[in-house]
Amino acid sequence: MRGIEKTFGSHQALRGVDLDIRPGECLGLIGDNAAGKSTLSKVISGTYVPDGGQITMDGKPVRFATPSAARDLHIEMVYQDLALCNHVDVVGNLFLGRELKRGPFLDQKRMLEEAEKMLAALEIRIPRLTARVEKLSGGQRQAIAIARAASFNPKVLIMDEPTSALAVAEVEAVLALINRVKARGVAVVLVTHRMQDLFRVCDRIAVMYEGTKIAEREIDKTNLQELVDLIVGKGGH
Amino acid sequence: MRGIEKTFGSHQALRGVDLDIRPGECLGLIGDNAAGKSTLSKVISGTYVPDGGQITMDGKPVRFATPSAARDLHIEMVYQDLALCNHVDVVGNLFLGRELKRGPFLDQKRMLEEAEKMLAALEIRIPRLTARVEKLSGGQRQAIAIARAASFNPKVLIMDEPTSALAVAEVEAVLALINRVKARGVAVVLVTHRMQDLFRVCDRIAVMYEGTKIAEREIDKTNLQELVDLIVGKGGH
Amino acid sequence: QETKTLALVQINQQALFFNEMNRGAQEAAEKAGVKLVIFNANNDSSAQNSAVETYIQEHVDGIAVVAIDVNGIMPAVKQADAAGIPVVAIDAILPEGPQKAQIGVDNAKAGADLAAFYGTNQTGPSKLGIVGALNSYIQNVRMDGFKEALGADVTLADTVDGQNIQDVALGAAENLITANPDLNAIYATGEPALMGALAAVESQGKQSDIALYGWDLTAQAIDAIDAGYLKGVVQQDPAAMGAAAVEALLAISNGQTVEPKIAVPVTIVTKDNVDDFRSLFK
Amino acid sequence: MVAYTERQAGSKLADFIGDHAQVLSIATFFALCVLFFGVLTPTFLNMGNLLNIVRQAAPIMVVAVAMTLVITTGGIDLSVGSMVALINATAAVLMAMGLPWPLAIVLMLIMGAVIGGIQGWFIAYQGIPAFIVTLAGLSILRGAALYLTEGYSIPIRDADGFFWLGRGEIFGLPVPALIAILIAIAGFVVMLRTQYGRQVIAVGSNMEAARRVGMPALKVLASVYMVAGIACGVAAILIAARLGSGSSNAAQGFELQVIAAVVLGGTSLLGGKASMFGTVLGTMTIAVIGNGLILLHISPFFTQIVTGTIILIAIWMNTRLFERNWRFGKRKKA
Amino acid sequence: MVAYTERQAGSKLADFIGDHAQVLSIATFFALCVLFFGVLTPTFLNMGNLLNIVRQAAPIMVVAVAMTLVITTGGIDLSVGSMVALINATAAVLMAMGLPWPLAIVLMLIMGAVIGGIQGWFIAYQGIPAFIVTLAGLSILRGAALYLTEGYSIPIRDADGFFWLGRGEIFGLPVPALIAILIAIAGFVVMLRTQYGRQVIAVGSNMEAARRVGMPALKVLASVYMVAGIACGVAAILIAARLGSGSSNAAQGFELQVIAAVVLGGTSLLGGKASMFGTVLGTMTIAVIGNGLILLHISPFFTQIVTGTIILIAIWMNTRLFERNWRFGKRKKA
Ligand SMILES: Nc1ncnc2c1ncn2[C@@H]1O[C@H](COP(=O)(O)OP(=O)(O)OP(=O)(O)O)[C@@H](O)[C@H]1O
Ligand SMILES: Nc1ncnc2c1ncn2[C@@H]1O[C@H](COP(=O)(O)OP(=O)(O)OP(=O)(O)O)[C@@H](O)[C@H]1O
Ligand SMILES: [Mg+2]
Ligand SMILES: [Mg+2]
Repeated sequence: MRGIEKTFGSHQALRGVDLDIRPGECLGLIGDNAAGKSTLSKVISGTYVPDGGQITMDGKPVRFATPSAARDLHIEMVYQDLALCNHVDVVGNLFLGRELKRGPFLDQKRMLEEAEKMLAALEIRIPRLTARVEKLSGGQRQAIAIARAASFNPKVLIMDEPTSALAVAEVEAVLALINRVKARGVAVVLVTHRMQDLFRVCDRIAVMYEGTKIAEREIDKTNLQELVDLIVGKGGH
Repeated sequence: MRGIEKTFGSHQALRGVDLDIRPGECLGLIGDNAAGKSTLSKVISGTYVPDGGQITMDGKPVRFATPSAARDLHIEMVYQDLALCNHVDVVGNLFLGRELKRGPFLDQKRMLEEAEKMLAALEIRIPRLTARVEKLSGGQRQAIAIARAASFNPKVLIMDEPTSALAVAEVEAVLALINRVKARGVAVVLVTHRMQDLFRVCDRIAVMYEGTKIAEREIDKTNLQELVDLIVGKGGH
Repeated sequence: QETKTLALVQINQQALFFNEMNRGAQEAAEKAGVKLVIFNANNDSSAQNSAVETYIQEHVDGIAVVAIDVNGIMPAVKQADAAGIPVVAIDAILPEGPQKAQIGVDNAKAGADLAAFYGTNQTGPSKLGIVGALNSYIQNVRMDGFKEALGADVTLADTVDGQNIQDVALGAAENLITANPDLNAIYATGEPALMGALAAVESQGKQSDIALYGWDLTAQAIDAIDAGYLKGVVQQDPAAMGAAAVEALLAISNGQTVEPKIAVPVTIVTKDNVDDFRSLFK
Repeated sequence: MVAYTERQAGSKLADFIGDHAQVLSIATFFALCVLFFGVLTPTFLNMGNLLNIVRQAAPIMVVAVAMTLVITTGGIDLSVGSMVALINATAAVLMAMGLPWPLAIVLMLIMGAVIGGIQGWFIAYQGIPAFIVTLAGLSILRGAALYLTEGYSIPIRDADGFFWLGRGEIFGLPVPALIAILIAIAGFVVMLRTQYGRQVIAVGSNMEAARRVGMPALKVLASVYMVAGIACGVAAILIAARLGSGSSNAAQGFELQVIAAVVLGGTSLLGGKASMFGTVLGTMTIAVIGNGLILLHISPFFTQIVTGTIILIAIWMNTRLFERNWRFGKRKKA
Repeated sequence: MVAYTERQAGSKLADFIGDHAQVLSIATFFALCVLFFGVLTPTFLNMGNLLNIVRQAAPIMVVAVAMTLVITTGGIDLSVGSMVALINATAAVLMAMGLPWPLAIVLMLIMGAVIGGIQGWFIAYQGIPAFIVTLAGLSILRGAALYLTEGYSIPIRDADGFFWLGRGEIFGLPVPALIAILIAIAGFVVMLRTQYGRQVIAVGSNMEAARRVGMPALKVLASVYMVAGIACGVAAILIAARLGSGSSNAAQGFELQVIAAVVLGGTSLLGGKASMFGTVLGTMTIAVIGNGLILLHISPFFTQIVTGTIILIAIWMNTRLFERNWRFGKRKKA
């Protein structure tokens, strides 16, 4: 990705960002609040169309006009606001947009079975899979969003603060999941404010500041203090 | 608080919880996802009316039928879903429910000045205080919710995962804020999944599990590992 | 000299009656070489006043109104008169005022006439149902005029409200028929009501049991007269009303005087004279 | 210390009732209405009268089924009455000009689809609120119908097959009722068992989420108005066949009846929550009330008042039952 | 390495235009309409005609101002037309029975407040959707008016002070227009400068948040319908005074005109976003179109079609301009 720009009204959310994402590698994306992390990840997943810049994939320039175009290229994303349908049940949300069908009808039995497997991998307890999502707690909802993105063999998996509402054990499960998919050759982008998580799963870290990328570090050539300094603007040596 | 119960439909969210909150002390409330932490804090702040149990304050039994009754007793809360009005500007949200007035009209100039002071204390950067809240990033929104609850001399301050979307520096500011208000004699309840924060500000920790409180610890008599074990259900010696 | 402009303020255009009136007025205006503008109020009474006020600003040479609210239109009529613009009323009878002429049918009397015809036609005691349009002043007058002139051997079963909408009238008439299995006559106070009543009698297969009476011919009504179960229809001549209004306004604006009451006769169309009207609905 | 215990699973029955509170509520209300009128008027439960009711309800039911989809997306279609009038009038004009009736039927359906599609395009692709687009439609389409017929009610003659659709019977059941029932069943299946139904719910629940998971959200949004247009075509056929004429005066206030039926059935105007079965019950309730009041010989001046009040009571019941969470006697608030 | 730079602050002008896009859009459209009719018909810009327009627009404006509050809470009031008719008819009946007109006026206002209050109670405290409550109100109130007058129109006589309210002038300005302007200004101040206005916006934006910060959310929600009721009382006075009669047929289709005016002005049907000034412009636009089309001698068959189309175009302009984010030539999509 080269020179990505995005402006909302009078506000320049992204001011030319370059970013490389490599298969089998986890890229940590960090930065202060309102630095533009979410906006950048939404550009990658096709939710926003950038005002300027170019995205290249496997050497070919691509343009995502819609998220479904990105999904067709196996780019999956966990949104910060989760993007769940409150009125649809847990199973329905997991399969949202790629319902299993038998003939013209939905195959609800198979979806239920698969859903149980998907959630088991994340060690999340949800008593009734046919309950509507609106009734679940914040952490449960987040787990569903993660399960949805991770379960369909993504090539690129973008997670925007996936662990913010999760309890300790679930966070462990998510980190394990990231390491697992990485081993399968998936490129992971992890947006997070939890520094300690970065060192457990990431290989490279990009730091954003006010709509620009100001630094990129290999994980073994940096440390917590340096990253914190970079975020708040004391870096830039 | 004694024997608090709350049931949603067929689901027992709280199954009899006892909790003591003391002035000048920070109580950490932790637990697995869906353990009932948010529900419990909403009961304290008057948002939910409990099905059973009793709340006593300064020796007198109290009943909050509405959040405004609780607010009159100086109980303030930062909600997990923030409870901001998207269409109202930053200043308006900070003063929501207790607008400053000059005669019959709103005193917008004074509110703007005060708002700047309130936000400065949290070290959050918001370019335009008259912008609508819907245009801000997740972290900025969370900071506004915190500023709102903390700025009106609460006696009890309940914070439901206040730091989940904040960047490192802002988290520090919030922790500092908690220590500051504690010193003023405010009782703080902090719901969080970030264990390391607990040890920096809390005096006591209550652990919830599936709608009950299963343990309570003084901070200096416990350690991270014990808490994690308690949360996932391996405690209960 | 400029060509004169006349204005016609109409109630709505959903009934043939009003459209025929418009056509008659239009033709008369063309013949006289004047311009006619028509306003359709869509059943909104204050829109009629607004239209009259607007025409006053335009200094038209005469205004004809078919009032929705006969009292409510009077301020506008007075205003027009004060501005020196003659006003004539068509169909709906205005209260005492400065309007120059009242053109049209005496709905109460025509209702009574139809009731008299009903009396001669309906031998023996009869049970009557009415399909009305309670939101229409004129149709309420027709209903009351008819009811008052009914003979003593007529029992009034029910009145239902067709709201001046065909399909509503159809449902209401069907329910009227099922509610009163021994019903043997229906009176419909306007075109939508009659259309609904006709379809209801057919759908219930009651052609041989129920005699229909009503207002305003349509093609279906003629078919039903031929089939025999529609006994009598009051047919007004709305085109003549429109033409009479235009002629009266022109006469007044040329300084002549006109009769304060210009009656346009009605005919009760029955099996015997229906052939005269067939050509209207080809 | 304290033993770890899991929460008990809630009662299945309570969950079921909680999930279906709205349908149960309107079903109860419907049953009460039938009982009430059945006891008070001897004619009400006559076979003939009952068939009348279903025949009268058919056009509303057909459009209400489609309207359920529209409202589930969080939209509304105020133009259905005008659309029925215009399609109805056009068909009568064309048939009067000699178009054979089967062709006319096809044309009516296409016309509905096109008009609905245009409205849907404005709503989905131009982002104009549905309320406004269809409010403009209400005015434009009725105006077009007026223009077309010039107020004449145009007779449809010599089309027995066509009339059969509105007046005929199969095994003693009125044809329009059969058509309406088939469409209601189709609506039920589509809503609950197909991907399209799922998409409609998702769009109504969270449009942005639907878009993000790659659903053709805008297309789905536009399509429901097209479906509503086709349903209006069917309703126009039924009404024209029953009245034997086409008129710009047809189906006035139809939209409000249809919307009332859908909401009575428990579909939420905020979108995301649909109940096809509730819609059917809602339609029948309105039809039964209209019929029953006439059978009770209520003064016609009262009918509007009574109808409005009854609907309000039904919804009130609906809302209260739903809110109560069905806790079997236990009160919600301490 | 990379130097740290802050984002530039956005242009103040762009922000201003972005925040007020809707009002600017309807203002432009209004100006275009005035220009168009002014050029095409000589009478349009006559002082007399212009005063006519404001007089005619007065009842709509009064209710539209109140409706802006209602719609800002995310609700809607479909019953305003029927309410005006009922209040109007009741007043005429009472005055015909000898009630002096000042007392009648007080009574009309109280009646509006009571009816609106009852509807508000159902909506706020019983949680029934506003659409449904006021739809039932539409039917019940119109029915009551019909029952009261039995379909006849009732003249108001010998009440010159009363008529003055509808027809009089002060310094050459029509009294109803003055009343409407005063109410619009009051609405503007209340909405933007008082705590009540802030509460209305908060309730519309996030009801639950408003409740949590201790606002009397339900009371506020109920109150807007009461305000709408009072506004209907004022509108009924203006209409009765202008027509000199009370009739159950008054104000047919009034609700749709009022809602169209409010939405045209940029108030969002989803709630939370209000524009009082836009409402005034929206009302005037609708009034100007109605007047202009008469002056243009458009065939009456076309007026409905044309009016609907114009409104659709205005809203379309409104939506598109708003969406564009006013970026001065720079295109949004790459
Ligand atoms: N839809 C939008 N309209 C207008 N401004 C927006 C929009 N989305 C984001 N912004 C602005 O863009 C900037 C970057 O926002 P973004 O959500 O990308 O931040 P972030 O880095 O994800 O922050 P956080 O850590 O708080 O989630 C913010 O200043 C925000 O106000
Ligand atoms: N309004 C509601 N209706 C029905 N069930 C609810 C409602 N609110 C919460 N619950 C249920 O109550 C349980 C406790 O939820 P709560 O939000 O208190 O959990 P939590 O401890 O805050 O979890 P998290 O850490 O994920 O925020 C969950 O199982 C949830 O499904
Ligand atoms: Mg973010
Ligand atoms: Mg929680």
